[in-house]
Amino acid sequence: MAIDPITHISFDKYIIIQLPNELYKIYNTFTEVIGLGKYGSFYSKDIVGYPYGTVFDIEYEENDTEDQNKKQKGKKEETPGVAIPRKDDTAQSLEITDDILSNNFNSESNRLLIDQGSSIQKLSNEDIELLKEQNTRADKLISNIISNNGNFQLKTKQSQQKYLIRKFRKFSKCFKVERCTPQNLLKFLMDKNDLLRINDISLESIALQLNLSNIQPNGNYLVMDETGGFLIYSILERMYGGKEDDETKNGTITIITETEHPQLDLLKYSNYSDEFLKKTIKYISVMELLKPQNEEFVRAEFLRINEDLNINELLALKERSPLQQRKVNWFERQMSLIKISNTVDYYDALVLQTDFELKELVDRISKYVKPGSPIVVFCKFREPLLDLSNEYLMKNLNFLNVKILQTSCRPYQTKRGKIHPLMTMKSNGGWLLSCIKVIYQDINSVDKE
Amino acid sequence: MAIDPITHISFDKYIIIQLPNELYKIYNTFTEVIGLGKYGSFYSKDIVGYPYGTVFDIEYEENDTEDQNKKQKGKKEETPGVAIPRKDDTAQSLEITDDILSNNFNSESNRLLIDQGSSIQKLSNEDIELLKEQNTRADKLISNIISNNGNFQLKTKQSQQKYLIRKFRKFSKCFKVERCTPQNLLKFLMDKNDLLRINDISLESIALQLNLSNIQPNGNYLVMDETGGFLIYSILERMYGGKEDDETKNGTITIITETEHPQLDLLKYSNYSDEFLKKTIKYISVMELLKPQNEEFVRAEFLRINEDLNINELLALKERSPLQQRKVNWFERQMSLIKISNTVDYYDALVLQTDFELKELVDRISKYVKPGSPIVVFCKFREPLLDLSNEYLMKNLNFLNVKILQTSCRPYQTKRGKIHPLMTMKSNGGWLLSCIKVIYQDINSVDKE
Amino acid sequence: QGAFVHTDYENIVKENDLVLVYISKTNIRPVVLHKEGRLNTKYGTFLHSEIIGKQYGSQIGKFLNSNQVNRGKRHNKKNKDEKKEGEVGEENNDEEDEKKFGFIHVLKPTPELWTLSLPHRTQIVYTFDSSYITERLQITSLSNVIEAGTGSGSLSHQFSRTCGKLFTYEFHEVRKQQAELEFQQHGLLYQDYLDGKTDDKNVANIIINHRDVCKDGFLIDQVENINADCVFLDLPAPWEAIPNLNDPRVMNQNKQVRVCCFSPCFEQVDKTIEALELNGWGSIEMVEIQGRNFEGRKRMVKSIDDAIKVLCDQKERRNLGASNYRKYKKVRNELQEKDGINDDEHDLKRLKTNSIPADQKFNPFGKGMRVKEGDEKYEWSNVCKIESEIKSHTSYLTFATKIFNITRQE
Amino acid sequence: QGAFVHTDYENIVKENDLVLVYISKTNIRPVVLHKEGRLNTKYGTFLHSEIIGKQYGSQIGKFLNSNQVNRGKRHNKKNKDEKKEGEVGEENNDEEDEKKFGFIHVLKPTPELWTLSLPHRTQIVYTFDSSYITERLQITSLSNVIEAGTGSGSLSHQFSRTCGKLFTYEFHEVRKQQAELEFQQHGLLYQDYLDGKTDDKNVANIIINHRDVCKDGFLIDQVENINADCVFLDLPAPWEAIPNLNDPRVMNQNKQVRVCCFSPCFEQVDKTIEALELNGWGSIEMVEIQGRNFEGRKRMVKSIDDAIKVLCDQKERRNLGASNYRKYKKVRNELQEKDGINDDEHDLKRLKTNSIPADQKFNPFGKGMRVKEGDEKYEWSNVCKIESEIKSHTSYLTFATKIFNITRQE
Repeated sequence: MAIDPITHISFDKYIIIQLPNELYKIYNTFTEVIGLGKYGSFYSKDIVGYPYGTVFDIEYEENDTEDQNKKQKGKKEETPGVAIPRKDDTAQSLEITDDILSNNFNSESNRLLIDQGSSIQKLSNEDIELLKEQNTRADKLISNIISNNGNFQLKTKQSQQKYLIRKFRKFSKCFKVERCTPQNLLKFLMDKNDLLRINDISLESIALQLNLSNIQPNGNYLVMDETGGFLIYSILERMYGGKEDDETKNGTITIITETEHPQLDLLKYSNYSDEFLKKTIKYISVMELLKPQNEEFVRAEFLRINEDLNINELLALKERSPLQQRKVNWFERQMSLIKISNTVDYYDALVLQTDFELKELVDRISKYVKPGSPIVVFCKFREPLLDLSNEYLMKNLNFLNVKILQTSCRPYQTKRGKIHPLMTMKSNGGWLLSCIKVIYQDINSVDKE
Repeated sequence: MAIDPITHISFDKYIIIQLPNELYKIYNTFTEVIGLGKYGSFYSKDIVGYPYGTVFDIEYEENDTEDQNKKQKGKKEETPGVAIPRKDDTAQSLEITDDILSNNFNSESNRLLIDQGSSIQKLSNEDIELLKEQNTRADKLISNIISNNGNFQLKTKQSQQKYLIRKFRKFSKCFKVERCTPQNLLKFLMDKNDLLRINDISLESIALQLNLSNIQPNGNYLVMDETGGFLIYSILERMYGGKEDDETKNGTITIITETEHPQLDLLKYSNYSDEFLKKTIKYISVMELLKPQNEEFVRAEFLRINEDLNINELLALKERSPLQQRKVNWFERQMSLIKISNTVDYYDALVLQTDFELKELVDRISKYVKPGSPIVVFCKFREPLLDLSNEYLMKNLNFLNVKILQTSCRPYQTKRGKIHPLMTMKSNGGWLLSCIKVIYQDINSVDKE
Repeated sequence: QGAFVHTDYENIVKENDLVLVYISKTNIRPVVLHKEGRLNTKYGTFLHSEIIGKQYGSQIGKFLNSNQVNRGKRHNKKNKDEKKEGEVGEENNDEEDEKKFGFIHVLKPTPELWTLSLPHRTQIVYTFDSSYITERLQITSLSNVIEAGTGSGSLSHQFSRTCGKLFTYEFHEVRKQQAELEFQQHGLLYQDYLDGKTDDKNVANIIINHRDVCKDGFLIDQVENINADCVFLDLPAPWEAIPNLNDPRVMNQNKQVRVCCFSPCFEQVDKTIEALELNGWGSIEMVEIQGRNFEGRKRMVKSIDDAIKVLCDQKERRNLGASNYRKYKKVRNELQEKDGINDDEHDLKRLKTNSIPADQKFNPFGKGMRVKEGDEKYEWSNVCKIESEIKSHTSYLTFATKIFNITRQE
Repeated sequence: QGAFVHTDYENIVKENDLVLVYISKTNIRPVVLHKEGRLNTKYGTFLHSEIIGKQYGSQIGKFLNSNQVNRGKRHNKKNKDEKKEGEVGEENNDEEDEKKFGFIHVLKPTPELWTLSLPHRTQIVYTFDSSYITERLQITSLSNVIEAGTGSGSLSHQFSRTCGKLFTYEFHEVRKQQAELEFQQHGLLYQDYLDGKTDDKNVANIIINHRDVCKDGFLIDQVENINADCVFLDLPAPWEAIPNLNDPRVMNQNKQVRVCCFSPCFEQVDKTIEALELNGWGSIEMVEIQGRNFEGRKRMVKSIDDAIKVLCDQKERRNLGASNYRKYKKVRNELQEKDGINDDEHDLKRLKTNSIPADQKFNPFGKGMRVKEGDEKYEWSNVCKIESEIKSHTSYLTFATKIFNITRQE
């Protein structure tokens, strides 16, 4: 059975690893050894072939005394452990389970609790490190921590659990491998405190933008993306789901860029091949779109730059030198840009994430949208959308059903017996405006009955 | 034991009655007979003396056959029933309780339910009316409805309950009497769909405005109230709690009005005496405050209107005729208005609910606020507050700690076993801006060290 | 029958197309177009033939006679939210003679517009929730999705657009038939692909079954192995259905699969979590989605100086009034000595009211007048208004993942 | 010791007053002023004597030496939110020689500001919740309020301001002592009124007890009958305390009384409702309060035409570059023939980069530069920014009412 790179960990792919502290980090299986810092290290090849979502424990060979010595010299990172998949656990959960905790609990009031700090813990950090190296699984580790903490029974159930979870995160050596989907990428950026990079957009806002934009495998979408490729990746995922070779699906994305070269760093994590991206995604700068050249001008420029070349002759050639091919490519790209800039009423949706002044922008580019199709704008703030709505869209008969929307996901601490919404949340996830481009009928063209 | 009008139903007061359909309505115990429409009618005197919060059942004398006859002629409103307090029920709940429902429930799936509409109910509406007149308490009534509805056992538990609650609301004859507090008044306005009258303000927003304004029994507050007196009443309630004669409390409220005569209709429901209100509340129009006259001008105007009168002589008189007194009153009011318009740095808070342009307004009236004291502005919309913040307060060194706040209460359906947030809510309750007035120190007056 | 999901280049409305006629924000109507068809709206009757041949997105307008306008106006009073749409020239309402222009728009159906057009048959999963569910379950064009129950079919449309195959189950037979008919009309039934009635299996991908999945599980006759990646359970007791997912012919066995349970009550969530844990699901997380709709509005800018002017004006008029009154008396006396009072009645009345006529008063905020939002005679600022009735709760969403059987691929 | 709550006409800061020193939005510090006292802030050291005698609300500023400014600047980088406050002349930061102006404000304590000044000792009930609780329990200056537990005392301050008497209970002895000391310093202890130390019983109205109300109930030595109207329970297990309210000496017996239980977890709410029902409470309703803080900010207005101009500009420069390159080569050759290269290096470099220097580029959005929000060289629009960390949940609030004993007054 070959490895399905969409569902299973494969070679040479970006992957996301969830650590015991619940943080998401990005790695690449191209790396021979993946180092997780204090959580250990392991060989990439050990995890390849297992389904995404698998949890692995890192174990060190018991007889590896050399490793012990190295550790004491502070060089333990050099010898990776063995990543063992948890094959029998369908839940594949990194969280600490109630089974481990329940034996050690009592619910006495915390009235008598006087926090004596860490002095009360009989097991020293060095002891714990030792236990760790001696191939102790996390649950055993925790039992040890509990029975060696003299103060543990005095804590309330809640502080016991908090304490255990803290210790667990500090000492356990396991990790979960997730596919680098847009959803997991977002978690990664959130954990990195890097949401500014994607304009503070939340999963629920991008989800709503995708639905309102009516994304389908065969649609053609006009997009501005100031999220470094995150929006594009999210659209691609809905359309193709990671599969590049399904001939029944042939939608495209046309990206309007602010700069000459598109800035879509995050797209690399999508694991799509360059070939596929080249086929599916077209780039055009605001200048090329809105101040287009015409064919004569391009031909003239071609002549000016390559004084002695005739483009028609070049095009007619059956075989071209690399230099000739580059020149043909340049010409053909200019031609395709001109074509795009002339394609009115074409796109199935206009999907915008941009910090440009919106009235002006929508006024200039909405002509490319097919009548009856949606225009969906994301903005971190509400005010620019209100301005777009009141000062442009609602004054213009070419737009229908103008709505400003906000969606917000409220996650819960989902532990039975202590369920409540998370106490704090970051960012507000932004705002959306949606409307439909329509065709205005001149009132004078209508017969009076 | 005399009746305490703050805690107990008394004569000649506005009261709020909660009906079985959970709607709040305002009545006055001055009325001899209070008619609740289809829910019956009763004598005011029957409920006077009982604590606010008491639930009463309306019962008709069993031998009142004359009443039966009248009813059949459609005149039943003319003979009030007897309002009997539920003395043994500390919960005083109008809701239908689980005891009543539980006997009649089964949780079979609703797979087989085909709604045959009202035809399936064997007990006709007329039968139910009859049962009602025959002094049947609500719970008995419901048992009857259940056993006579052939389809009832086929419904799911949820639809059974919905059905019962609907029927209960329609046929039971009980009511709860609440004090006309600002909180209950708000419920009344909400039920009346009249929130526009109080600028859509929610209980949580007014609560926050009162706290941020630091309302205390001895404070003096400058207020603009576009909620028809609701804001004033809410402030008064915090300060005095309905008690007029506590000499240790002597705070005042000064109201700036848009019109010549203040529009504070809702204040009448507060049940405060006119005397108390006159003592505690001062009115001044925007013109009188911001385009004040001086004393000479008032004297001149007095002379112009009353050509032959000397105000000093009038004031010196020990006894005055009613006409003379009116003229003196006019003069004294003008003097007091001048005094108010000159009282800078005086008020303990500026509490605003107004739809005037805020930058201009705050610029003109913030001088009256004591330095270090709060300014708290409510607005139905966020944008005017943002404008006030960015275009005035933050550009001005006389204001500190400018914040825009939103608070929103999310009520739950609080029935054990089926707890969830209410499915729909009305209005958004508005926005607040708070800041502190401070004294700006001229940078040039500070010694350079 | 027109395909529900279409992205073809041609954008022309054809006979037998299913279109959505947009009458107002709260009135969107699905219509299948026939040559002889007629569509009655509050803006008058439109012939289907007026719509066929137009581009999608077209406005189709007509002049109404006053009678129709009146109906429209009455309707407008009830539904203030709609007043800006569908009728131009409202400011001329008082001149009954002139013909008014009313219009509709013809739109391509999308799952989201379709959801808005539905009469609230059963509890509908709205776009705020459904978009999040789609994203969170990571549904892509490769996913096989299980949905129970079908309900109004609103969510099925959204899933169908995005996913590979959709297996949807409804235990209420009438509702199942209704949904099946709709799917068929919309070109979404997989059976039609099998029968060769349509050739796009990306679009025709719904398999619907009449089934109580709690009792009878998910296996169906049509396929041997459902091989589902994602499960959405909108059932009163999802915990009764969860164990039925363990049949190895239901879920894809060797990959991470996802479930979402949709329950309004808290206690249902608690039982669901219990069942998920018992059945070996992990990464259990419950969330709520809170969606809000806003619209741009105008708010009058009222200057405090204008309010002061109004009061000064009133005061002046009152002062004027006293002297005017004497003048009035004098005039009256003179007139009574003559015969012809009528001619001067207007002047008299004016004096009698002690004030200048209302239309000459300084009235900067249009008090006592009907002022249209945005009227150019006044100053306005932009505000964002939340919908008047907020959907504050739909349901709790409980998500979980599972890998049934971990084996290594090589 | 200054009274915490004061509305006297005089507004002057006196020695021994407790004041709140406002340093920034997130740094508000309570200080009792002494003649010899010093207050160290990031803006330098302020002498208490500089504050005493000023009006409340005064800004107290001083010029800092560069060393202090540097400290201030370093601090600012960490806390971007604070950058606008406490320091004027930020744009001159680069000129280290000039003295900078730093300032603080001296404020009267209010319960709300006090809450903001607290280090997060235990879970604090914040103003969004506390204001609603006060309103919903209908607390007025006539109400006797029970609070358990006292916790940080933040809510006690708010209750004390509004209510008649406040009975507050704390089972953790150290916390109780801490709170008691604070109440005393703030002039809020009822005992001080009894002892004649203060004469305003509207202000000095708190009775605090060290007590586990779940085990030992609410009765206290100081009064025979608490006669409470309102109860607020912020306890891990409120259901254990609710039965103790039934002692007839605790609650006012012949009027409607109200309770509010404050619990973070859902399951606690469920048990609380059960206990309330069992103990005869009615009108039970659970709610959540969701409060949000926003601040006004500026967002750069970026015109699409400017972006097009930037690209045109780049293209031109590239075209120019090609010819420039030839010029550059020529100049270089000429220079290499001479000795003195250094003098012209600048020119050379300029040619080498094939572009005009960065400061001469068309750069309408300040790309690559540090642009201060609101910089007048750019165009800005107003936006409302939510706080970066939202308190999405504090606790569930469960309210109920009860009338213990209905008798008729005449």
